Amino acid sequence: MTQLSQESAVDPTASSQAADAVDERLIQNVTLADALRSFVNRVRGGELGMLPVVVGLIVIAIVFQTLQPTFLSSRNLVSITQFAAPVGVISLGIVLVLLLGEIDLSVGSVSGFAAASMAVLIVDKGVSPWLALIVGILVGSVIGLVYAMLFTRVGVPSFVFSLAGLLAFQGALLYVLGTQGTIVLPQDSGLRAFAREKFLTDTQAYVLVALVVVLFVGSQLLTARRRKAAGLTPGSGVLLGIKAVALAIGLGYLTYYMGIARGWSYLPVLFALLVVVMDILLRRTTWGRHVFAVGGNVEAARRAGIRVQGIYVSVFVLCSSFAALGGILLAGQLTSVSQASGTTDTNLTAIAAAVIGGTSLFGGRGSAYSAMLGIVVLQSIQSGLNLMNVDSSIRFIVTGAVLLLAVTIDSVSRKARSSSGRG
Amino acid sequence: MTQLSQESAVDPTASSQAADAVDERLIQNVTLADALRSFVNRVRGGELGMLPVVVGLIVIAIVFQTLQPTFLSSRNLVSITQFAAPVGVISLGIVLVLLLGEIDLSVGSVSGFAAASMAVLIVDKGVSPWLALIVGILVGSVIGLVYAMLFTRVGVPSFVFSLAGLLAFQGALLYVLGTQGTIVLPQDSGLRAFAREKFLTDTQAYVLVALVVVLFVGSQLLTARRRKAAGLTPGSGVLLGIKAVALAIGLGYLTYYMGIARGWSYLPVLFALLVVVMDILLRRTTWGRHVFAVGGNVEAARRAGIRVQGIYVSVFVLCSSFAALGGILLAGQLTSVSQASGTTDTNLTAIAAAVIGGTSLFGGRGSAYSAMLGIVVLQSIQSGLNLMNVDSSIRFIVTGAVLLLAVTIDSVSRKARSSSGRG
Amino acid sequence: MTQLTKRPVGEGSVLSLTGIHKRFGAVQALTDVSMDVGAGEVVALVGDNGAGKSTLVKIISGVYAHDAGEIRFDGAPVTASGPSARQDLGIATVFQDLALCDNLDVVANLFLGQERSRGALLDEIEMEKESWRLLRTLSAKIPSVRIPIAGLSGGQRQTVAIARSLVGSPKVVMLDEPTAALGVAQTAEVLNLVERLRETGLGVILISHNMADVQAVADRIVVLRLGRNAAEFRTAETSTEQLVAAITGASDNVVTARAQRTAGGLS
Amino acid sequence: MTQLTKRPVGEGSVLSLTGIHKRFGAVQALTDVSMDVGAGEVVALVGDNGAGKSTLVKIISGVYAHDAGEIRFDGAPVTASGPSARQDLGIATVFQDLALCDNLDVVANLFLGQERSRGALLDEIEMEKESWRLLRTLSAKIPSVRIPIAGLSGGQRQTVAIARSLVGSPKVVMLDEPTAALGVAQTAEVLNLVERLRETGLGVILISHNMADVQAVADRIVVLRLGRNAAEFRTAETSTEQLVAAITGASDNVVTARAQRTAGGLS
Amino acid sequence: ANEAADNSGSDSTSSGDSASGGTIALLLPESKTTRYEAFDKPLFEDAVSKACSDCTVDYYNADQDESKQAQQLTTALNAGADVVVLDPVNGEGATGMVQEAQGQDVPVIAYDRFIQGADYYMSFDNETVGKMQAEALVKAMGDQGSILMLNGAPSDPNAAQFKAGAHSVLDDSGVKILEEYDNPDWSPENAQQWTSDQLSKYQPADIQGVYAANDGQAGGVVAALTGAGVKSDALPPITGQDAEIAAIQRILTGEQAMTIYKPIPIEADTAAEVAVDLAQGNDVPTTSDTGIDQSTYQDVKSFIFTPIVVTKDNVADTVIKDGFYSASDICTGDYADACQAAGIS
Ligand SMILES: Nc1ncnc2c1ncn2[C@@H]1O[C@H](COP(=O)(O)OP(=O)(O)OP(=O)(O)O)[C@@H](O)[C@H]1O
Ligand SMILES: Nc1ncnc2c1ncn2[C@@H]1O[C@H](COP(=O)(O)OP(=O)(O)OP(=O)(O)O)[C@@H](O)[C@H]1O
Ligand SMILES: [Mg+2]
Ligand SMILES: [Mg+2]
Repeated sequence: MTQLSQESAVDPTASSQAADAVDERLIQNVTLADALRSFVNRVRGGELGMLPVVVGLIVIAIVFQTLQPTFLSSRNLVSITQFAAPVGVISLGIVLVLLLGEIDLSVGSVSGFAAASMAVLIVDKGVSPWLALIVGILVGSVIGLVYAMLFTRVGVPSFVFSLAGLLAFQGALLYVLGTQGTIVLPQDSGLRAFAREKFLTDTQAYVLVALVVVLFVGSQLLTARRRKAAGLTPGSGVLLGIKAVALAIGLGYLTYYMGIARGWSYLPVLFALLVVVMDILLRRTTWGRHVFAVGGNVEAARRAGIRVQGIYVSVFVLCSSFAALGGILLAGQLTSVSQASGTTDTNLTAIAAAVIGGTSLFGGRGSAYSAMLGIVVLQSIQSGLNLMNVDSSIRFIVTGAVLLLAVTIDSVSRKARSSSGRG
Repeated sequence: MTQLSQESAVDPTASSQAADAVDERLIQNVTLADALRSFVNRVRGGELGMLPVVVGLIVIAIVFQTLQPTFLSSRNLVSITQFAAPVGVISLGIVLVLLLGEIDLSVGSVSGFAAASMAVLIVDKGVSPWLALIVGILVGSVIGLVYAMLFTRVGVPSFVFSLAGLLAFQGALLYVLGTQGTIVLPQDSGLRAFAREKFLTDTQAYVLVALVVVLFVGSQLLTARRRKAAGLTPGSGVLLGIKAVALAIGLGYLTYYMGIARGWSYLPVLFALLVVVMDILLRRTTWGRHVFAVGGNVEAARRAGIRVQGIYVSVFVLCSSFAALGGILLAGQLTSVSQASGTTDTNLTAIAAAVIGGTSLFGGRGSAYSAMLGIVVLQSIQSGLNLMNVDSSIRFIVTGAVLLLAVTIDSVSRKARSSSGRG
Repeated sequence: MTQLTKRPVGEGSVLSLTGIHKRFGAVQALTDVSMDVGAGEVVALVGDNGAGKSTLVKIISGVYAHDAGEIRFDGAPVTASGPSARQDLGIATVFQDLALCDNLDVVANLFLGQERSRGALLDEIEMEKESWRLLRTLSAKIPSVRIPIAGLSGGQRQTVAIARSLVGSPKVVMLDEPTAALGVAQTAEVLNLVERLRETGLGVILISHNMADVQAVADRIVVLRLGRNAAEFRTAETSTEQLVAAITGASDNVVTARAQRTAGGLS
Repeated sequence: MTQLTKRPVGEGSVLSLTGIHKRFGAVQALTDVSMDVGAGEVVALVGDNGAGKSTLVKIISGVYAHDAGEIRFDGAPVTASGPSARQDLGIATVFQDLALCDNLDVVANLFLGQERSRGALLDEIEMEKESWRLLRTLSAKIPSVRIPIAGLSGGQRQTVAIARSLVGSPKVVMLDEPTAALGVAQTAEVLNLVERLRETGLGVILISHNMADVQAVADRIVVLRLGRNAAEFRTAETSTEQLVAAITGASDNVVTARAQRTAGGLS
Repeated sequence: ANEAADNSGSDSTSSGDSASGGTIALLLPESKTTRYEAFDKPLFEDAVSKACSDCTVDYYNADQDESKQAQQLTTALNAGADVVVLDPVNGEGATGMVQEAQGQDVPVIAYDRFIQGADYYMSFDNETVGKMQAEALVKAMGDQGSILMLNGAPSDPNAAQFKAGAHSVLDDSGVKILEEYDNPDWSPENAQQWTSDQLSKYQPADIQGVYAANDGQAGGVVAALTGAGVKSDALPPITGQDAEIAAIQRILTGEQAMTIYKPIPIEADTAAEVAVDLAQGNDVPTTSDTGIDQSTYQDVKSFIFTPIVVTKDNVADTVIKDGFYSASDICTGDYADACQAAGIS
């Protein structure tokens, strides 16, 4: 670092003003006041990122809490996070596919088929659980590879091959289960324990929170230093402080509150970890950059020399593998696999979560966090309605209405953005 | 017409060469030989329009006929056409929405809800069948209007509001049916008769075929004359003759063959009529032009002064109305409405039919005929598998495989096109 | 900064803008911009890249809403927003980013929003005939008007976009860098066209980076710099050097440097 | 049709094309086209709209496959197809239709396909710093490199696309109408840039409709008309009138007519 | 169209008038429950081939889709079926299908679910099933305490019949229904999540029993309760239906109180017998070979079978004795001890 900053001292591009703050039309964003002003401007202009979905979530929480005081109980929050995780993992794969502007309708069937393959291996064939788990996930990877070949070599649209997959792997699920129907995972299965009974201890949880905060602050400070050394604006230090404190308090309090009940289950922690890793892969690596490029404009990506086919292969393989993993976690959570596994509305839920979280169906826009936010929104709605116990006709109607409400906030803000001339 | 051709005689733009055949790089397309050559070129270049899907259909027919000789029996063809029609009508609405680059996931629920509303009005409230039918369709139209408002005023993405609709109208269906569950339409209901028992007589059928051929030839001749008068190339007369004869023989033979069994049911005739009307509306009217423009590039359409909002409203209303009509026809065909109406894979089938028929999910590309071809492909696969008596697991797998096969032919040809630098 | 030759007031203008402001997120694209155009007048709008020319055009044509300021058309303030309202007023625009529908063919794009009909159906033959006529007046080199716009070359698209503005009967025509992609012959035709439009009494706003073209056809030249009015000239009284200096904000710039360095500079 | 001044054989060229054919559906876009470029040579490719210039560039850069003909690079026939293979050879291209990713910001677009990394992660700071440097050499007027390309003006995008070709170390640079949307200062910078590229021994193919620019920087000028080689000139021995005549196919054309009619024509 | 050709079935390969042989169409409703393809179909086919060696069975499965089933019926009739054995997706809505078949002089046997106007009907009655589940639950709870109630899919008409049967018992008993849920798709996942959510509201101790309409949901309920920390030997009584292997295993370990076992062999054999008789134009006997008396249910000649409640005590005497499952199917790994305790080997 010091070396770099010395370099910049003799760098001819380093002027008295930072390179990215020269243009006089630019509304500055250095001090805290600047940052606040620019935030207000952004809100007015409708560029809110994830804020609207978060607001939607808060609205949902308030409404259900008013109607049913156990909604925000720590027990219920624990249960929401736990049930959100497996489908969330599937949704994470969907986010990738959507980023490319493609779709995968078969994640439900694939999840069911992979889980059934694993269960059959463990229960009927006596294969070791770890091996069976790996095989289950590999089943997903291979399916993704086949999809990728169909897409890149033959040129079949993703809608079509994944529709074919939706049917075919539903058949394969029935075939693998054969006449026995439901397969129950062994009582002592590690997967069962992992998905159902393992919770972080308080110490573990707080250490984790501290780690997250330290990593966040550390990486931000490092970036600021390097930016300054490179002759660029470093960003407001006060703002960073505020963000760090907010993060620490937010996560800390949530951990404390959930700890009143059983705390963080391993399942949501794994999911959050996957989300963070995918977010870093997407935003901070060459591969992720290329995924966004292909999703934004395949032709431009191709002309830029990106090996577009490789990107498609990696994404389809990842998506199906996440589907398989999600299905396996679902099986662990339910303790069994049946003919109905993955065939119900897993597809729609996974896709809807990604879209509600703000990932575009048309490619190039979205984030790994959208899977997390979207699935939490959907699970909260379902949990709230479960607590209210209304007639199923009303339940369907209300689910639809709440869903609409949660997304409308985002839509209205996006509307503001487009009328002020920003796509 | 004569007046026009006189006009062109003094038109300064009319030169010895037709205006659209001046450029020396243009590969001519006037004589039959030209037309043939250009067809071969098109096939090589991969621009085949509907040809690949038709080839896919032929492959399906050959495969199933080999395995099960009753597949191409006239009785089975009659049954395929009859069962294809109602979902085909729903798919027609989907084509419109897809042309705009939007989606409607709720057509299934809307179809069920509209049919249930109609059935309740007839059976429980004693409303006259015609009135109930109209109310049923209006239910669809109103839903479409609400969707359009959400889309144009609030800016909710179509994926989200139609997902909300999918849930809400399933609830509404349950609500309308109340505790009684299934409602059976009265024995003497005209709808039942229309959807199940009415068939064209031989005379009617042949008159209809003759009418179609005459209209086709007439309009083509008229166009050729006007083009010539306007100083443009009129197109090959021989080719027109060949097309007309092919049309007459094709339709005539089909009619004869289906006549061996019960002939053309009213249902597919109504569907075909709707397809033809929508095709004319889409290709030959200002409204249709604007639908394609909005689907191709909303911003360009808006800047061209098109009232984009109006286009969205009309399309969403039409789509939901078609869904309602399709649901009502389905109810007539089944003779009843139940809690399950429209909740199974009606959505997916309707969307898949449009896509398989060649309508793009991304807007601006497609045709009304794709609904027809797509649904016939899907129904043929289903009917063929029904005849084969296999276990469900195998049936699912084979359905997926055949679907893939049917579309792969199209994909391969499209692949050829893009590698030669088109599309 | 440089001399401002104000247009004499009272010489009633078709279109006039005062105090237009426009912000995009963190960028203040336009600050207090004013300009006006009379009937039968060609006003050139010039400025450096990103000066805000296209933004101004989009505000006039109703594509963007402005944050502050007033637009008057034929003396009355314009209240209706949106492109179709502005087109109804009589403002035709050729956008820099063309705004054509790639999936539609040349004929469909030319007549988009102003289709010709015979009864309920589109009159394709009439439109095709008229297309050929329009394209020929612009010396367009388009092999077929029945291929989708996606298959046209850059210049061919540009020609189609320009031809669009001749369909209908506007009072003001705005051309945003219309000759950027055009061949020498087509450029000459467009300049001829601009002169014909002036002769028929239309107001024309022409944006171009080609000073020779601007000086050849414009009556007045409005210069924007970094989103503000920088200068205004009568063409007859202005030299290329003055213009370039106003655009770049310095009389000592890369253009003059290059001109001094090479033999055959900007002429 | 017009005189063909062939390039002396044996003066080993970096890139040479012979007998290139290309058909799009019903349109024969290129017929038997040949051309070659030496190291340290600037070859201008000119022609009317739709003459096939961009198609030729796309064939060289691997975007389109040609129907017939041969491409040789550094003396050896080129077999690998696809843009990434051609880039690996050392061919950098600025496309007429720019080909930028609208959803990515300026930095991401500049380094697309050639990202700088620190360990496993992208080195955003290094790339941002380098971006500012590149853009400054082109006198770009871009307020922020962290806004998506969608929010840039036409000229700003063009500048980004040109800056892209300076990332990496190509042997041949093809510029398809690079100055079409540029301001006067930026145009001058690009012409300077082309001269710098020649000095460092690169082969440059420059497409432009601006005869003044072409004559200012090109060593040789290749003219295409309706998809065929129409003429080839050494710049030093050629007049603008000769060029225009070769492009339009007639010495009696709208350009000369306009030049005669007006006082300040094409100079 | 050509009405003359219509009835002759000119392009169908077989026709109904041959004395022996014949085509029997078997239409089953769905594939997500094991019973249809694992038991009904093979048992029925075996029985038919025993009774009539040159009869053929054409099999169709509607995947829970009414209109698909309507199309399959048409296909079956086109393929020359002489008799149709129809297990309708929706019994109430299937009258149109019956009329279509009868319009072509093909008799219809309503299999497992009642259809108005069918020629014959054979089934375990759905309402009875619901009643038996509820009665077993009430009995296990000693006619007191509170329960959660999980019904089948609101879009499945049969679920409404189970629900009605169960309510007819529960509403008049001392048992209190805390909360009731119509589970979309009957899915175990939904059952698990719903139950877990109820446990945010109630303590596990508040729940003295659970009515689950089928075994799949029962599995979800068990997963939810054990997931909330209830020991598997402290679970409240939970009902079920279908006699899935997993349910039998849970019953043996005491995690589930009961399931409903429908002795499918009797039903399939009776249906095959009647179908063959009808196909060959013979009279249908008033008492079947399986020993069931013909009765009349809503004007349809019927054979009604009694479902059996399976508890820990009678596993050996029911599913195993009937050969529905073998002891080795059930007594895998975790369950070997429980089997031994229940005297199964
Ligand atoms: N993808 C395509 N599909 C069909 N036709 C095409 C396609 N690309 C180019 N063409 C046709 O090929 C011809 C040459 O186009 P090209 O883009 O090479 O012209 P150009 O010389 O670059 O013209 P300009 O100066 O206008 O950019 C044109 O007539 C065009 O219509
Ligand atoms: N939609 C948008 N979102 C964000 N910023 C924008 C948008 N449109 C324009 N800008 C910004 O506004 C400024 C002015 O852009 P404009 O397109 O008006 O420039 P211009 O004068 O037309 O330039 P050019 O000569 O390059 O076409 C630029 O800095 C650009 O970055
Ligand atoms: Mg501009
Ligand atoms: Mg070009």
